[in-house]
Amino acid sequence: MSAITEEDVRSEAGAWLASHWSPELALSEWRRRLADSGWGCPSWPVEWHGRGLSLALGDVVQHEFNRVGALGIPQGPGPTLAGATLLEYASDEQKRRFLRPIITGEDTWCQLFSEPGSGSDLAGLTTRADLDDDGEFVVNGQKVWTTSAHHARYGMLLARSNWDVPKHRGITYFVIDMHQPGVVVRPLRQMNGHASFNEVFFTNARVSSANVIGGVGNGWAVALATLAHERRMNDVRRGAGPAATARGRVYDEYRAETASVMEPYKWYPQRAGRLDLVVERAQATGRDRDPVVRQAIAKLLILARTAEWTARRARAARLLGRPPGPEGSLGKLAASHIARACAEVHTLITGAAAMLARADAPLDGVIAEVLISVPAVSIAGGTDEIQRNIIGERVLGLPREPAEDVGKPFRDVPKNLAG
Amino acid sequence: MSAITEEDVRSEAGAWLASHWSPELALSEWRRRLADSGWGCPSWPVEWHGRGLSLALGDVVQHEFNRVGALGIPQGPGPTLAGATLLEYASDEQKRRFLRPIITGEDTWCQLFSEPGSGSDLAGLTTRADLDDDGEFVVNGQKVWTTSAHHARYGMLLARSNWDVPKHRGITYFVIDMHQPGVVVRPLRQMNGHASFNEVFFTNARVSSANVIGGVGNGWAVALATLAHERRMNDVRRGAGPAATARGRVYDEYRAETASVMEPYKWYPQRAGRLDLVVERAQATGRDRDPVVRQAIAKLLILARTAEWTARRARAARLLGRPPGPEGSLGKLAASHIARACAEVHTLITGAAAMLARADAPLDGVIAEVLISVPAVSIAGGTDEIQRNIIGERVLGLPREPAEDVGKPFRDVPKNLAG
Amino acid sequence: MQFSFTDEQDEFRRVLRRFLHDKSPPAEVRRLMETETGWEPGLWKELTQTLGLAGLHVPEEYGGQGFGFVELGIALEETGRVLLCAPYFASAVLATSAIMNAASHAQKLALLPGLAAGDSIATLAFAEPNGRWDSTGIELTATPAGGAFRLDGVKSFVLDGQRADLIVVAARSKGSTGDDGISFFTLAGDSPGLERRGLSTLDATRKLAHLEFSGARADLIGEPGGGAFALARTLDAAAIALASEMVGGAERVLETAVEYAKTRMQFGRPIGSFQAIKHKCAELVLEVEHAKSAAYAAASAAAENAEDLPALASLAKACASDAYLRAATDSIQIHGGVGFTWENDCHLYFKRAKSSEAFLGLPSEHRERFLQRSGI
Amino acid sequence: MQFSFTDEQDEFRRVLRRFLHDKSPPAEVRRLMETETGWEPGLWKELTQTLGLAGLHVPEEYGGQGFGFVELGIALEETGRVLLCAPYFASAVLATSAIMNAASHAQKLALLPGLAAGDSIATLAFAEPNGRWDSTGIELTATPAGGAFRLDGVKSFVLDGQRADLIVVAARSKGSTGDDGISFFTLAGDSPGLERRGLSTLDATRKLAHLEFSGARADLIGEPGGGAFALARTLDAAAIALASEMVGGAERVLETAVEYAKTRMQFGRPIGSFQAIKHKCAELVLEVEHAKSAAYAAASAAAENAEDLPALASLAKACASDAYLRAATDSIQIHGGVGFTWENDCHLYFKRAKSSEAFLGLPSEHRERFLQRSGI
Repeated sequence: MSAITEEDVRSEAGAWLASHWSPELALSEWRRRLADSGWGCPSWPVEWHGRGLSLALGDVVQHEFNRVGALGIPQGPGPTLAGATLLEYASDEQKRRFLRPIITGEDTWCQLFSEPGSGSDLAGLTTRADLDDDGEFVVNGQKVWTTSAHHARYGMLLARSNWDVPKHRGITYFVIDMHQPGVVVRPLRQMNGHASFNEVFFTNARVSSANVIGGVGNGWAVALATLAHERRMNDVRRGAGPAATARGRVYDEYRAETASVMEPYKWYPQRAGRLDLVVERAQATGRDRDPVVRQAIAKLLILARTAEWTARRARAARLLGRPPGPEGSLGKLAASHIARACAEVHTLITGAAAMLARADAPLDGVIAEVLISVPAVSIAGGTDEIQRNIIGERVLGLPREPAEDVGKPFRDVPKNLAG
Repeated sequence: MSAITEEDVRSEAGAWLASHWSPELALSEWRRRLADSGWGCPSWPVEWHGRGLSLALGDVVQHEFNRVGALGIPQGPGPTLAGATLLEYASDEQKRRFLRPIITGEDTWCQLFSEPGSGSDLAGLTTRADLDDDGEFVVNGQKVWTTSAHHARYGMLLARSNWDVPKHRGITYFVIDMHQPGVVVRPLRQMNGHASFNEVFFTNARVSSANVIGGVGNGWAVALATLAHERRMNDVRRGAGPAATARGRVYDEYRAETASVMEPYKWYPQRAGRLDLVVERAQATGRDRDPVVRQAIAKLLILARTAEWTARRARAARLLGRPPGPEGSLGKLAASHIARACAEVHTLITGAAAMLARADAPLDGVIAEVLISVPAVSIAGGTDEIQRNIIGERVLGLPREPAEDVGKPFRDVPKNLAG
Repeated sequence: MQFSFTDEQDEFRRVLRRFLHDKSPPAEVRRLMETETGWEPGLWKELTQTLGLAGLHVPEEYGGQGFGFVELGIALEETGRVLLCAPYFASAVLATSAIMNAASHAQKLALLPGLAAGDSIATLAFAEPNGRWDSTGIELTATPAGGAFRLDGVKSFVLDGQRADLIVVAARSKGSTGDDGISFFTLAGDSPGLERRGLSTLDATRKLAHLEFSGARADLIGEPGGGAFALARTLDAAAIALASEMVGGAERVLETAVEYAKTRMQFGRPIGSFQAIKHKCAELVLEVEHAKSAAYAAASAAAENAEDLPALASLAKACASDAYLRAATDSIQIHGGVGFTWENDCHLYFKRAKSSEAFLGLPSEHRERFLQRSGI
Repeated sequence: MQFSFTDEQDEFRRVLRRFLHDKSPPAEVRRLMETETGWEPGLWKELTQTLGLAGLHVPEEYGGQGFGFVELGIALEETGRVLLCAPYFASAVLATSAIMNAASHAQKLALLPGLAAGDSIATLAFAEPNGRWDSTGIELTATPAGGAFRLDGVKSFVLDGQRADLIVVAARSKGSTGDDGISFFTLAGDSPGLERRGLSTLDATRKLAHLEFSGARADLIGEPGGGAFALARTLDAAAIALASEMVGGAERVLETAVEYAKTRMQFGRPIGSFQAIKHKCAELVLEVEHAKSAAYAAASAAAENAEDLPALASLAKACASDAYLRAATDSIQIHGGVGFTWENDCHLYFKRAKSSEAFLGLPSEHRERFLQRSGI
C-alpha cells in the first residue's frame, strides 16, 4: 500500500464532509454517519469505526472538520479513555458490544479507580470482586472522585479479585453496568461548594465474567493504559470552539450535550488561579502602584511564562521526534505553583474584600472562588508530592524508596480500614 | 544531711574565693586550686573534683565567680564533652587518669566521631578497631570535622570493633592518644577560606583495651551521652566575658588559652548571618527606603524575634519544671532559616558590592563572609533534614521510615566506599 | 514580658477548652455558620454568664472580671481552636475595647456592664468599602444635631453587624482628614436611618455586614474629634486578639494534620512516615510555635501597656496570619483529596485563615507598620 | 520565537562542550582563579582562533562568524557550565556589543576584527562605585580636548578591567543627567591618566577592577551624547548573555547534586531515595528548566530583535539568577559537610551564582524593570 499523504486525506475528508455534513442534521444521525464512515475516529483501526490514520494525519482530518464547522464525536471519558483502552485490551466481542455506542454518544462512561482509602496509592485499592458460583463477579466497596457517574451507563471499574498475591497482581479491570440496584451514586460536595464528583457505593453489585477487560488479575496493566490516555486528554481538553455560537439543529443538540459533560469543570479556571485577571485587577484597584505587589506580580508572570515556554519546548522536541527532555513531566507541578501564587497575588490585590464571597465579592465572586478552589490543584490528578517522586525517579533517575507493600500478599499489607 | 541553700553556697563560695582567688596567680596554679577544692566543677561529684551541687546551685557558684571576676576551668570539648561523658561511663581507674588534667587544662581533647562516609548517619561509621594478639586495638580509618585535633592530647574515638552485628551494636568508644605515629592530622579548608576543622587519618594507630569507655560494643550509648552534652554546650557557648579586658597574670594567660580554643569559631557570627548589622546597613545605604527591602527586613526581624521568644518560652518552661514543649527542638532549624534570610537581606542591601570580598567589600569583608559562610548553618551539627526528622518523630510522634540498615549485620549494609 | 503562663492561667485555659470542646464541636459550628445570625443565644448566655468571658478584661468597677490581656488572649486562642460561632470578637474585643479606650467614666459605667454581662451584644463599625484599616479610611461623617449627632455614610466589613444590639461607630467631622476629627458614637442596631445588610462571606463562621447611615441619630462617646488615639489603640488590641485567635486555629489544624498523617496508610505505611509529609509538619511546628510566641509577646505587651505594644501588635498580626494560612493550606494538602471535601473540617480552618489574613489588614501592611512603629 | 535548536546549533553545542570539558576542567579553573590575570592566553587563542568564539555573533564584514544571539547563548551556556576562566564575557559580550551598538561603520571596521579574532581583549567600563546598572549611575565625565576627549571619574566592577588591552567607557558630558549626554569612548588599557586596580572578589573566577580616570585621553565612538540607547541595548544583551551563562552553571551544579545523591549512601540507601533530597532535586529541575526557557526565549528575542527584547532580557536575568542561586545553594545542602569544603566544587558554582545575582542588577530590580518594560 502506498503512503497516504496529507493532501490525500484532506481531499478525501473534504469530499466526504461535503456530501455528509449538514448543520441541520440530528446529532444522533450525524454521529451514526461518523461511526459508519470512520471519520469520527480517524486514528482508530478501519475495522473498529476508524480509518487507520496516523495521529498526525488525524490532526489533518480535525483541521478539515474545523474548517467547515463539522462536529466530532462526544467529549468526556467515553471515547478518550474507555474507547482507547478497549481498543488496546478488549476482545473483539467486547469491542463489538461497547465501541460503537461510545462514538455515537448513546452510552456515556465513567471511571471507577480512586477510593477513599487509596488516593496516591491507587494500586492499594480494596473494592473487592468475588467470583460467585454462577461465574459472575460480586462487587463490594466504594469509589470516589468519579466524574459524571450519575448519568453514566458503564463504569471502568478496578477491583481486587485476589488478595493472596502482591498488590499490583490481584486487580481486575471490569466494565460494569451502572444501572443496577447494587450501585448507588452520591454527589460529593467540595470545599468550594461545587459537587463535581460522585461517590459510588457497590453493595453486591454484579458484573459478568464476559466484562473482564484484559484478563483476570491483569487489571493494573489495563489501568495504566487508561491513565496514560487520561494524561494525554488533560493536555488537549478544549471548549466547544466555534460550535459555541453556530446555528443549526446539530449545534443546539451538541451544546446541550457539552454543557452536561462540561458542567463539573466550570470551576476549573478558578482552580488554576485566573492568571488572566491579575494585571487588569491590579490596574483597576491601583494596587499596581505598590512595589511590593509589583514584585509578586512579576514573579507570578515570570513563572507562568517560563512554564508555558517550557511546555512549548517539550512539544517542539516531540514534534521533531527528539527524545523527550525533562520538560514534559513538569507542567503539572508548575501549574500548582502558578495557582498558589495566583491566589496570593489576588489576595494582595483584593485586600479587605478577600473576606467576601459571591455577589458581594469582586467580579461577582470569581476571585473568592479562586481563593477556595486553588488548594485542589496540588492534589487532584496526583499530588505535588507524587509529581516530585515521578520527576525525581523517572526524569532524574533517582532511586525509589524501599517499598513496604510490594512483594507480599496484599492481604498482609497494612492498609486503611474500608471507609 | 540537711538541704543546702543558695545562701549557704553563696557564702561558702565567697569565702573560698576571698582566700584563694587572685588575678596575679599563674593560670595553672589557679586551676590546681579549682581542681583541689571542687569549686571549678561544682556540679561534679565530691569524689571527682566537684562539690556535688545541683545545676541550679552550680549557677549560684558561677554567679559568685563572676562577681569577683574569678576564672573557671578551660572552655572547649575537654571538660564539657569528655569530662561529662567520662563521669557517666568511665571506670574509676579511667576517671583517675583523665579527669584532673582536663580541669587543670593540662590535657586538651578532641572528638573523633564524624567520617567522610558517615555524616547524617553517624552510626554508619567504618573506622575499624581490631583487637590484636597483645590485647591492644589497632585503628584504621578516617575522621573529619574535628575541631582542634592538631593540639589535642586525647581523642574521643568511635570505631567499629564488630562488623557482624547490627550497626549500633558494633561500635566501641575509645580514648586514644593523639601523640603517636599512626595518627596524622590535616587541616580541612572550608569554602569560606577558613580551616577550622581537621581531618584525622589513622593508620595502624594503637589504643589500649584499658582505654575502652563503657565496654566493647557499647560505644553508641556512650556517644549519645557525649552528643547530648554537646547540644547543651551549644546552648551556652559564651565569649570571654569580663576576662576580655581585666588585668593580671591569670587573665593574660587565660586570654591566650581562650584565643587558641576559640580560633576555629571566629567566623561563626558570620555563619549565623549577622542579623545585628541588617538595620544599620539598610539605613546607612538608604536601602531602608525601598518597600521591597523593607518587607524582607521585617520578615527577617519577625522571624528572629519570634525564634528568640520561642527559645525563652522553652527555657521558662524548663525552669518551672514543666514538661518541655516542642519549643526546645526548634532552635537549630530556626537558626538555619534566620541565617539564610540574613544572607538574602544583606544581598538586597549591598547590591553590586556583593560581588566583592575582603578589603574591597562592605565592612572590610564581613558581609562577603556572611554570604559564603551561611550555607554551613543548615549542615553543621545536623542538617536541616535531620532536624525535621527529629521534630517530626520526637516532637510530633510521627512514625519513622522503614529502616534498611538496622537489624542486619553491618557487614551486609550498603555503604560508601572508604574515602 | 511573660514567657510562661501562671498556674491560674493554665487552669483557666483547661476549663475553657473543655467547655468549648463540649459546646462547640464541628457539627455545631457547621449548623450555626449556615444560619443568618451565626450564633446561638443559649451558648452565648453560658459563655458570658457562666464563664464571664465577655467581661474578662473589663475592670471590675465596670462589671467585668478585671483580668488582663493575657487572659483575653487565652480565651481567643481557645475560641479560635474550635472556630466558635459567637459574637465574642465583635462585642467583647472590638466594641468593648473601643469603649474602654474612648469613653468617659460615666459612659463606661453606662455601657460596659451590659456588654460584660452579655446582656447586650455590640460591635464596632470602623472600616468602609475602601477597605482601609486605619483612620484614613474613615469617610463617614458625624454632624452635631440637637444635642446628639447625625451619621451619614457607609460602613462595611462590620463584624456581626447585622444582628448586634449596639453599634459603636468611628466617624469624622465634616472636612477633617487623617487622624483629625475622629470621634466614636453609639447607636442601637435598629435605629432609624440605619440600614443593615448581611454580606456574603468567604468564611461562613465570620458574619460581616454592610451598614448605610442616612442621618441616623447617635450619641458621642469621649471627646469630640479626639478619637484617633483610641481608634489606634483599639485596632492594636484587635490585632493582638485576632493573632491569638489565629494561633489557636493554627495549632488545632496542625494537630489534625498530624493525627491524620499518623493513621492514614498509603503504600503500606502511615503517610506521616514519608519525609514529604513529616518535614512539612516539622516546618509547620516551627512556624506555629513562632506565631504563638508572637501572640503571647503581644498580649503580654498589651497587658503591661508596654511602649512597644503597637509594634508588637503588627508583628503578631503578620506572623500569625502567615502561620495560620500555611498550616491550613498544608493541612488540606496532607489530607489529600478528602481535605478538599466539604465534609472534612480542613476547609473551615482554611477559610477562617484566609479571611483572617485580610481582616484588620494584610500581613504585608502589618510588616510595614511593624518597621515604622519600631522606628525603622 | 524558537522553541528548539537546529541540528547545527546542537552540533555546535556538542563540539564546544567536548572542547571545554577537556580544556577547562575544575582543576584548571582552580589554578586560573588563583592567578591575578585569571585566564590562560593559550586557551584564549584556541577559543578564538580555532573555535572563533569571540566573533560568533559579529557580522562577517567585521571579521566575525555572523551567527546570532541564539548561538552566542549556547556558547555562554557552555562556558557557564564549566566556569570557564577567560575574558569572554568582557570582550566578546560587553565590549563587542557596545561597539556593535554604538559605533559607526568605520569604527566597527577598525575595532571589531581584532576583538573577533581574539588578538585584542577588551572590556566595557560602565558601572561606578554607586553600583547602579543603568545610565543614571554614570557620573564619569568626558570633555572635548584637542580632537579627542579627556575622561575624569571612576569606574568600578569592570570585568577583567585590570588586564584588558582596550577599554570601552560609557561617560557623560558635564552637567548632563539621565539618558542625556551619554557617549562611548575607547582607550588603551595602559593609557596615561588611567589607573587600574584589581578588586578582591567573592567569586575568584570573575575578575573585577576599579579604574580611576584622571584626564585620560580617549576616542569617541558613535555620536556624541547619543549613547543612551546603545547602552541600554548593550545592557540588555549583557543580561541575556549572563542569563545564558547562569543557566549553564545551574544545570551543571544540579547534575552534580543528582549524581551525588545517587551514589552517596546513608542509612543503608542512596540519599537520593529519601524524599527530602528527591523532592528538592525535583523542584530544582522545574526551576532550572524554567530558567533555561527564559534564557532561550530572551536569546531568541535578541536574535530576532523582537519588540519585547528589553522585557525578556530583564525576565531572563531575574529568573536565571534565582534558579542558579537556588541550585547552587541546594547542591551544597545535598552534598552535606563535603559541600562546604574548599576541595569540593560546589562553592565555585555557589560563588559564581551569588556574584551573578548582583552583576548587572539584582533579580528584584529586574523584576521591576520587566513589568515596566511590559507596560505594566
